[in-house]
Amino acid sequence: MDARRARHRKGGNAEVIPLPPAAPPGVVTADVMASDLGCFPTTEQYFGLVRAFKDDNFEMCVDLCAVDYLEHLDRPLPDGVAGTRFEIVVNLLSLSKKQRVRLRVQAGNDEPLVDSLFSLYPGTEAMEREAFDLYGVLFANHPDMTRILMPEDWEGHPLRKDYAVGKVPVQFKESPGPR
Amino acid sequence: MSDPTVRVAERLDILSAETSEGAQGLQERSKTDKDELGREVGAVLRLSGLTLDPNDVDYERRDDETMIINMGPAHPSTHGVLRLMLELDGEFVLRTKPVIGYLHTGMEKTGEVLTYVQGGTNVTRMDYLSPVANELGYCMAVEKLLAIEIPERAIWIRMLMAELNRVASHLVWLATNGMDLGATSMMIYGFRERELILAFFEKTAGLRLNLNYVRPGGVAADLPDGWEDDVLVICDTIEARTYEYDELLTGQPIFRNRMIGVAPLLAEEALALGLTGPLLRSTGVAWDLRRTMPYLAYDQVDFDVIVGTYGDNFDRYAIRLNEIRESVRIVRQCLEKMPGGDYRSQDPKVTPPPRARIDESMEALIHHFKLFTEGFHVPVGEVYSAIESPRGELGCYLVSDGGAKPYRIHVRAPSFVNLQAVPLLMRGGSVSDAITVISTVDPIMGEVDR
Amino acid sequence: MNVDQYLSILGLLILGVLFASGSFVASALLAPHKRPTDAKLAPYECGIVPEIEPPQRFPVRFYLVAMIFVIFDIEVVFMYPFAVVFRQLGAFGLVEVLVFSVTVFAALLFLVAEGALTWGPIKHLVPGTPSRTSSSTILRIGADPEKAA
Amino acid sequence: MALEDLQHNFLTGQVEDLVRWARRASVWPATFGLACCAIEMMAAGAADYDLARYGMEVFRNSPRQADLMIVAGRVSQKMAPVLRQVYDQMMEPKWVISMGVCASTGGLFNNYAIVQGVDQIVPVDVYAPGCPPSPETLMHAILTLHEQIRTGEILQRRSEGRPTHVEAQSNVWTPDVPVTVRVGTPK
Repeated sequence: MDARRARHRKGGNAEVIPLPPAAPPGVVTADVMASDLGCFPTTEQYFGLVRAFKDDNFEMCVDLCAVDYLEHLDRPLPDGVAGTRFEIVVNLLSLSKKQRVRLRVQAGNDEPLVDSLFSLYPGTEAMEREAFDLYGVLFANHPDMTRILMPEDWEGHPLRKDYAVGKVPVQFKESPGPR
Repeated sequence: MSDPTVRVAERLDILSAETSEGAQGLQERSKTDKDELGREVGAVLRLSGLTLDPNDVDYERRDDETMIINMGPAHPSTHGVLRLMLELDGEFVLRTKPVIGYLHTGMEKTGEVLTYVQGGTNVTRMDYLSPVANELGYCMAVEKLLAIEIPERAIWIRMLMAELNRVASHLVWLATNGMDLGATSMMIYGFRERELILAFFEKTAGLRLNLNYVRPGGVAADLPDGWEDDVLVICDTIEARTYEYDELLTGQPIFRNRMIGVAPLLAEEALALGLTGPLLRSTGVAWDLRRTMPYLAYDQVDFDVIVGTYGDNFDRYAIRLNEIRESVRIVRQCLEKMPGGDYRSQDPKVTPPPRARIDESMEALIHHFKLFTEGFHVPVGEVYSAIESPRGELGCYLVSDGGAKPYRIHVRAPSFVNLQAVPLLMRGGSVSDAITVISTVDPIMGEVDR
Repeated sequence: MNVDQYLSILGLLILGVLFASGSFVASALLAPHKRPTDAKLAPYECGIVPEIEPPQRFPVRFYLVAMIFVIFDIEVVFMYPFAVVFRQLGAFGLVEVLVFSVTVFAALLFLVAEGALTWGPIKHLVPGTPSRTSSSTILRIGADPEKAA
Repeated sequence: MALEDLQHNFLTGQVEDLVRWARRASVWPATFGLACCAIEMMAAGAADYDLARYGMEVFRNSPRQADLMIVAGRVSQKMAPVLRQVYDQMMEPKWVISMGVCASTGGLFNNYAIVQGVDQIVPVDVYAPGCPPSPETLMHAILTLHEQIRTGEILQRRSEGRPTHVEAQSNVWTPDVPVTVRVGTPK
């Protein structure tokens, strides 16, 4: 099965689409699964690249989520990209060209800071608040950087890998207490 | 000794401290900065920049003229535990801020603890009105990572169940929307039709809700024999009943006054906010993943994408009503074109062997044991697969580190993003319009809070 | 001055007093002795314990609606004595009361003209065409590709 | 002489039965639909499985007019104080049905976000198993509640002897119910 046929079966278009002309220089791209283009911008190139995509009529930012690679700092990444613990994954969609692009930004190890996409796509406001709430990733000039899902006085960010699942031991055998 | 079950506090503010969410809630105007105030008022970025037309956002309004009130978690018409903090000027809504998280179940954390085989049960409880859509999004992501082919019959069974689930979800929407507007008889009709579909689900998958029927590699069980006439009965009854609902609701003056022209939405605003599904299609943008990025076998099935013009509540109602008819049309075509063959991929690494063979062959026993204790291993990689759920684009972003458990599972919930249109749609309308806005945006809190 | 004319009013008065005091006595007797807790005294705000005291100032629209009620209330009060003797007054009484109610109605017309009852939402609504049905404003885009884009 | 000071003797025997029978036949539930169980509760309230036959045809939305709280769905940490507040604002006598395994024991989600069992927050009368319990199971739970009401005490609903919440186990974080409802954050 030639690569083009394999790529198509993974849901993307036949070939990998090129970067938009206005993209900042030096953005590393790779053939990422099930999307037409995978980019690995650094935190500096991040905002410029997303604006370039927006001008290249990628009308909608579909999804933004954080991933915590605590145990896999040495995961397979295209050369020239240093894998850090936190990673922000942004999914852009162009309705007119029917293409999807996925950006993976390395957001740093203990104090992840990325600038917010609110001024480009207002729809990302809640997603960024969720990424902050569950992972502790800070977003520069975000209008309302507060928790969204957890109660206000909750300490810690639950979805981090070093946060316990919080399982309560379940008594199956003859349980001493009433329950 | 005070009665242990009665919660007394010397001062009321101790009690109120427990339920107040501080910074997440709506603050007085003096305490909120311009950007957040613009967001709460519902100003949305247009291509020409953040349009905060000055007369629309009145900063100098003093706090004692308006009243901040909770349309809180335990409210009959917020469709679940959504808490809306509204700033009211008499009857009219000036600012809204949805406070969510009251149904946060930590499903993405539990998803990382369960194996791929068990993941379906966790994901299916997210959008509890269309469980098949959740499982389908999750299983397609896993299959893309595994790069396995699923048999033809499984594809068509999945399409049949997904469309029946879309009809059931839209029927519940019609029911609760009718009840929100006072047409309580619509509630009874909606749930009566839905029982037909749930009976069929119970017959095929064994459960009415949260089916866990779509599994990585195909479908849990084959369709029960005699399913053709069940589905035929469902299609005919529901098709006929949609014209009854049309008659019941569309001509009704109260329904028309509360739905026509209320909460209009522009295509530009919808795209900027990332809305998908009936909300986006009501503004005239013809974007339906089943048509534009076909998955399963939607390209071999003939159906129409329903698109609105004004983007107001009435359009969203008309879209959902006609989508029921389209889905029934798809179900009829699935009925005719349902291929034979096995319903689950025969790859022993993914599908457990049939029960009978376990006693005969040792190898089948090993496969069975390994699959159900440790689960199958998925190669390293990450994938994002999206399907069209009744509420919009439901995406599943899966990162696997080669183990039997997903390293990271993130579900892009359409309701979570569509909920951001609520401040924009409610701005300036009365509280009764606010009720219809929540109903037509149709957020499902299980999916919003995950 | 024959008393029996006022006997019925006296009876009504006594009944009123009995009913009012009766309910107090019954509740004192039958109600549970527990003092209502703080939570029960707090207003119900969908499960949230209210922290911000609602402002005392209400928008002026509600005051105007109260004014309309007062107009009709006064009108009815003056109708009572008329109703008692309207048979003796004959046609003259009827004309008199009609004139009176027309003048009171003028006050209502003025208030409605001033827009006391038109509370239309701030945001103007899209003027929908009246004949909209559930399939008139929607577009069906079939499978043919050029229309779907 | 209030209802609770009734001496259980021959004279007042019939009055108690009458009061209990009346209460049993017209228990109005407060809509406390949280998650998937709420959809099954609505399906139970709709035409096919009609709850109106038990005198529960109308789901009261404000706790002031409700006798029974059906906790239908998983209770998250953020929802716990709200649930407790609505429970406190319900009128006496009140009952609680914990519908579904998520409400009864935290069910499938044994993690930081879900209160493992709603009886850590409010005293529960009947637990309905199932995920989600089908409308028949909910009706079975309602009938057992009716039995409890018919044979139970008129007002002393919570006798001191019956523990209503989990005793403090040393090694496990336990919510100190019932005054501060916010359960601790596990590490």
